[in-house]
Amino acid sequence: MSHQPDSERTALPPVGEGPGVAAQAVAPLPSLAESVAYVRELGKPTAAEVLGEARARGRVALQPRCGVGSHVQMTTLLQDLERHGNPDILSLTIDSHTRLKRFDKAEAALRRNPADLNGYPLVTHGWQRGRQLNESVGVPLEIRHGSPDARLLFETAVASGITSFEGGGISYNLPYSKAVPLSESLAAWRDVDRRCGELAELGLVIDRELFGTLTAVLVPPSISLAISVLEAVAAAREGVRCISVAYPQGGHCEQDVAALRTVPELAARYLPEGTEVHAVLHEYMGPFPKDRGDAEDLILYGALVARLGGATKLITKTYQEAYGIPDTRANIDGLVLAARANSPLLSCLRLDEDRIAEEREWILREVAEIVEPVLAAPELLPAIVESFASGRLDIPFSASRYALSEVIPRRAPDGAIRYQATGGLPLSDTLKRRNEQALATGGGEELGEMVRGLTADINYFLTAFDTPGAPR
Amino acid sequence: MSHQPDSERTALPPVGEGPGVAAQAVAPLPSLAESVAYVRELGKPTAAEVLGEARARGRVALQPRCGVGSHVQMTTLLQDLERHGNPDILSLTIDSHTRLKRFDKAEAALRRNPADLNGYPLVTHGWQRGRQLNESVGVPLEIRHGSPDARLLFETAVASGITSFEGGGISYNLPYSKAVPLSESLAAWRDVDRRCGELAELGLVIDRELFGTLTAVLVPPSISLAISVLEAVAAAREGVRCISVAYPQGGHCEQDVAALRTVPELAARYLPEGTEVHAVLHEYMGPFPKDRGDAEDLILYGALVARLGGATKLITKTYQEAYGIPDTRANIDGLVLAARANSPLLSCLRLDEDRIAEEREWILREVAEIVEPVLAAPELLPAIVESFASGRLDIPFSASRYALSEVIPRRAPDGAIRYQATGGLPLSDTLKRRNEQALATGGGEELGEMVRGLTADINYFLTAFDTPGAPR
Amino acid sequence: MPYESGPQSAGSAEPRTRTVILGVAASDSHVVANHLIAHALRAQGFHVVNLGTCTTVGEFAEAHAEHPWAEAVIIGSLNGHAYEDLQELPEARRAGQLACPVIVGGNLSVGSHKDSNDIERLKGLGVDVVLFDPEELPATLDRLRTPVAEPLPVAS
Amino acid sequence: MPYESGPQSAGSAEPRTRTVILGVAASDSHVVANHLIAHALRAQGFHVVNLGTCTTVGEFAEAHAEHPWAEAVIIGSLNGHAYEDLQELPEARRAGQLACPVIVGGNLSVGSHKDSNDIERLKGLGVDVVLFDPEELPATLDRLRTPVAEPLPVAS
Ligand code: B12
Ligand code: B12
Repeated sequence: MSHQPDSERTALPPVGEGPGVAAQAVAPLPSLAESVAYVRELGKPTAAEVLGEARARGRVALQPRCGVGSHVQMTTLLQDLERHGNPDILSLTIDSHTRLKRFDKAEAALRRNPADLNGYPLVTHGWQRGRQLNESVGVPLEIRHGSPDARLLFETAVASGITSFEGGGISYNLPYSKAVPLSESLAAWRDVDRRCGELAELGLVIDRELFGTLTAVLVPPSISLAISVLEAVAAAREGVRCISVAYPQGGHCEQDVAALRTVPELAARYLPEGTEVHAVLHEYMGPFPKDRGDAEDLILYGALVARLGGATKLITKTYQEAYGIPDTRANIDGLVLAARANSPLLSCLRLDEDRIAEEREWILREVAEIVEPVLAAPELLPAIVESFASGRLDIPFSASRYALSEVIPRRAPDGAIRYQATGGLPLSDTLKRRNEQALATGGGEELGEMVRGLTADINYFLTAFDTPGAPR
Repeated sequence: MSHQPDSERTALPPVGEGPGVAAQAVAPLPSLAESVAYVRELGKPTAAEVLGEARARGRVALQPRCGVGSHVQMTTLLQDLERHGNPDILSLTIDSHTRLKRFDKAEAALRRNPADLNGYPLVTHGWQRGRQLNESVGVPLEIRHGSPDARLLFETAVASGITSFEGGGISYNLPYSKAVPLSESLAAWRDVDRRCGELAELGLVIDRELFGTLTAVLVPPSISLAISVLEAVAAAREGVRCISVAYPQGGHCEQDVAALRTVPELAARYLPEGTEVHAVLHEYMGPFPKDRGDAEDLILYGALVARLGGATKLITKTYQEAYGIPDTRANIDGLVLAARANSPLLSCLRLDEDRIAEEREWILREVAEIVEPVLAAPELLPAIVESFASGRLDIPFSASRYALSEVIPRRAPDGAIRYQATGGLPLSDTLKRRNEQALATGGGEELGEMVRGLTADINYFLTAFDTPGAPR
Repeated sequence: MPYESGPQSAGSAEPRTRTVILGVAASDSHVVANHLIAHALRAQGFHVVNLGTCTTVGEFAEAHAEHPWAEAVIIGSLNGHAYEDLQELPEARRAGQLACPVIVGGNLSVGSHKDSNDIERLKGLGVDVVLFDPEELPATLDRLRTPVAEPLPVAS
Repeated sequence: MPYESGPQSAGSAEPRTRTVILGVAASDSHVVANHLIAHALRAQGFHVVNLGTCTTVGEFAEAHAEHPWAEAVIIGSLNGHAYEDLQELPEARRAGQLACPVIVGGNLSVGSHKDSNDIERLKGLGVDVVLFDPEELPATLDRLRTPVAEPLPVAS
């Protein structure tokens, strides 16, 4: 086991306003090689190994979101979740100050009242505490955050021996910040991906989950998947070997299953051979019902969609989702309920396969029409930046100025998410017509009318329980 | 509202060794008319109304088993289950002394330690306490027991304003007692059914659930259904208007769904028009897995089978089933988990309908071949008695001497329950061959070998979780 | 007819075959384990006098009077009423009946949270051995065979 | 382009149109409610200066300096950091900035178990009105219109 210093470490561009941590707590980062050796000694599988094993056994790996400000409470939280919820992977969800590199704010909140933080400020606590967390549980950890520039966080995570890291230059920018240019976030994430490549060469495969969930609300499947394809291609080019493509449950059973099932096909089409690619379902990411029973129906439904869609991993929600960050009990209950969907007893369940096949073809065509012009450009990252500037790439409800958000999604009468407006997306007339036909919303063009309709579509699962039978 | 005395009351034959209750507690039974008036005033729907409503709304009504010795604790139990478990109907499960009319034993246990009783001794507590229980919750109650002669219990139930009563002259004899002749139990239950007819004429429809579950372990669907058909025909002839046909989940998805779906067809074939008939699923009634997660998988699976089989009602189990009578929390959790299967979000789930149709035909033919000779006899009840004596009617694992138990059920490689030996059942060669072919067990005829195989089949769900994918 | 197991078939057993008396407690109708245990012991060469479900202490005593060479009385109880159903055991023992080891097994109290008191109070009634796994029966019977001069002492 | 809502479009508003300044708190990127509220207020005839997500107190103050006739500053916060993100509010107010009612709404603290302290401590920072349902915004704005001579008193 070598602890030799790693000269490349200084090659990383300086990051943001610096850690701003209590200086006595945080030691300088160890070398990459030391971190790789540390992971080997940890005696637990990496996230990539857990995912590979889950896929081989044909079950969906389960992972909750979880993050609190205090280090002691974070330790307890992880241990309680592991003991009672039996997850396959655990999260460190990072607070939103750290995400935006407002490290001073994170530190101030940590001093004043750690409970005011909506996640664990890993950079502020430092990598040694990261290792303590890692050692406190038997399953691997993933960092979940939302940082347009995650370089310091990534270095801290690797130093902590954490083997899975969420995000991407598009998906962790547009939904999460207002004024960070895409060129900056793409460059920062290229650095992260390159580091993953270096680590892979040192023998440590980091699972890189792409946040196809985006702004989570009414995301058309082809937009989610198209952006994941672009991020995946970029990541693979930097040497990333294990990619998790996260897809947000939209709420329409066959559409969601079809979307998940496109992932292997998309990987085969667009990624170099030998890249391990997993489909990950994020349980419904829009507004959750408040009633506990309704929320649990939605949780179980999501878990079944993951299984039937062949997802390798499921990120779970809780019945407290509509209220706020869940308490430990609710988080455990969410895991335990989702685990039911893995039951060997449910192998008799079938779906409408014709409907799914049709939907799958449709999604694949939409994705192809969106990504192929970008992939054809001589340089990928600048092509992405330009495409967003012109609207040829776009997402609905962007939090950022750097996407036009001219795309308007709506729900069709059957609940499926379709394009009402495709903005500047280079979709063919055939596909545009299919979307129009599916929607056939009629309804006024008037603003108030449109907002009411959109609000109803967004709040789909707040009313889906009022009538028995199908949601609509 | 009339409180006139009911002269017919004295016409009921004297029952067993008498109530043996603390004399000061139990007043003489009120008249039928007074009880009917009481039910009207109670301000809650009858069980039959709840079932009708559930069917109309296309959802499965949920009901837990529950019964403890102490009156105070029984009240709390019912209220806790109602408040937190949201059942549609609640049970009074009766202790097994009362079932066997060992009222003195029930009273002694009640005095010594009510917690030693495995159910609520309603006769001993008396109908006034029965009314107190009834008034303590908003949903209707059902008496669940296992009494070959339930006449006094039934009178007490009616006086308590309880609108659903389980049992039958075959199904509450053979699994529950050793030496009560079938002619006696059939006669006792004819009296109960006749009373239901009288009550129906007074305007109160009692839901009569037939215990098709029988000895619960490896019950071939056609035996369960055949015996329910015979009991249903007998009940309808006495004036019973609402019949619930209980079927025990056997564990094979398509077979169970098919069995449930035969119920309307069997009703149409064999029962007078205007008889309301509901299919009821009893969640798996054989040995339950001990691991909580496995038990919960089985609970959810059962609830989904109920939904997909079109059952009107589901009797739930708990994750403590393998250990003993569940505590309140576990009972609530069982209800809450089963309720997920009613979710409107799961309307996309399908099954292998071809497989189910095939299985359904097969079951209908077996039932026809078993019941039609008995129904063709000039007098039904004596024909039933004779048929059991000769083995033309039979059940596996009889607790009673009055069934031959020459029938041997086994599981086929796919988990379905088939006849290894049909004993004296009048099944045609075609059907016998189909069973043989399905089983194709091979295996030695040697006793030890046979017992091992049978034990494995019985303990199916103790090992079904060891391998991912299908149970076998 | 593999499930036939009535007491009728018992009277003729010759002392040379090892004999046991089997049954389920008085208020209890759970019969499946009883069937399987009877089969298993027969497969091992025992003569099993199976009284089946719902068997009172009195019926066990009668059967033992008919088969005084029986090595043990084996009582199953699943419904939680073991203690209830064996209330008459001390009196029967005092009256000199059932002068052989009494083995009880199954699910021995009401409720899902068991403790050792379940066993102790059964022993207090005069139960000699409490078992849970039927596979231990043959070895237990072998062990109990070591001749005992007089009825086993009855606690309490 | 129905979702365009940058501050660029704000400068030219004439005092005649009722104007509000809208945005999401500094560490918060939840934008959907923000979009819908902007649309809804516009549909009611308001001129909405929408600063979007991740807006610091300083940015709100600047926007107010540009639109001194704005009736209110409306701040959404969903991620639980409302109190965190408004730490600079008292100082801004003391400096004479944001001399109009400040309305805050959304999900105002971390965790699933809320209490009234969430509201009190925001009022302590100088928030004038705390709302949860966006539908109450128009009526609230009407009510607040009753002219106030000087900046609303700031508690604590
Ligand atoms: C979609 C969503 C996201 C998307 C947001 C995409 C985007 N850019 O908009 C993504 C996935 C990116 C996301 C990220 C995060 N989220 Co989020 N998210 C949600 C979710 C599921 C729905 C929010 C939504 O869009 N609702 C639809 C809109 C129309 O309604 P609304 O936002 O709920 O607002 C209603 C009211 O609050 C009110 N309202 C809103 N604003 C205002 C303003 C005024 C003035 C008024 C009067 C009323 C008002 O009106 C709306 C209609 O009733 C909610 C949970 C839920 N509600 O089910 C969590 C939730 C809001 N998120 C939460 C958190 C914590 C985060 C993260 C910090 C991640 C983390 N640590 O777990 C990051 C935030 C990053 C950051 N920098 O802020 C928490 C907040 C926790 C808390 N308060 O305790 C929630 C409640 C989830 C949870 N239970 O943990 N999230
Ligand atoms: C099938 C079943 C029934 C069937 C029985 C059909 C029949 N006639 O046999 C029916 C539906 C009729 C039934 C009725 C009732 N049952 Co029941 N039943 C079961 C169930 C689901 C399986 C039992 C079974 O057959 N197992 C298969 C056999 C092979 O195994 P076993 O019986 O569990 O026995 C094992 C061990 O205990 C041991 N063993 C058994 N006997 C003996 C004897 C000796 C000497 C030894 C050494 C070992 C031994 O070996 C076996 C293999 O490991 C169990 C729960 C479970 N286990 O999942 C409940 C269960 C036994 N029943 C129970 C109860 C309470 C009842 C009722 C009283 C109803 C009520 N109040 O809820 C009535 C009883 C009526 C009466 N008079 O006794 C309870 C007992 C509760 C307790 N102890 O706290 C259980 C545990 C269910 C529960 N969780 O509430 N039941």
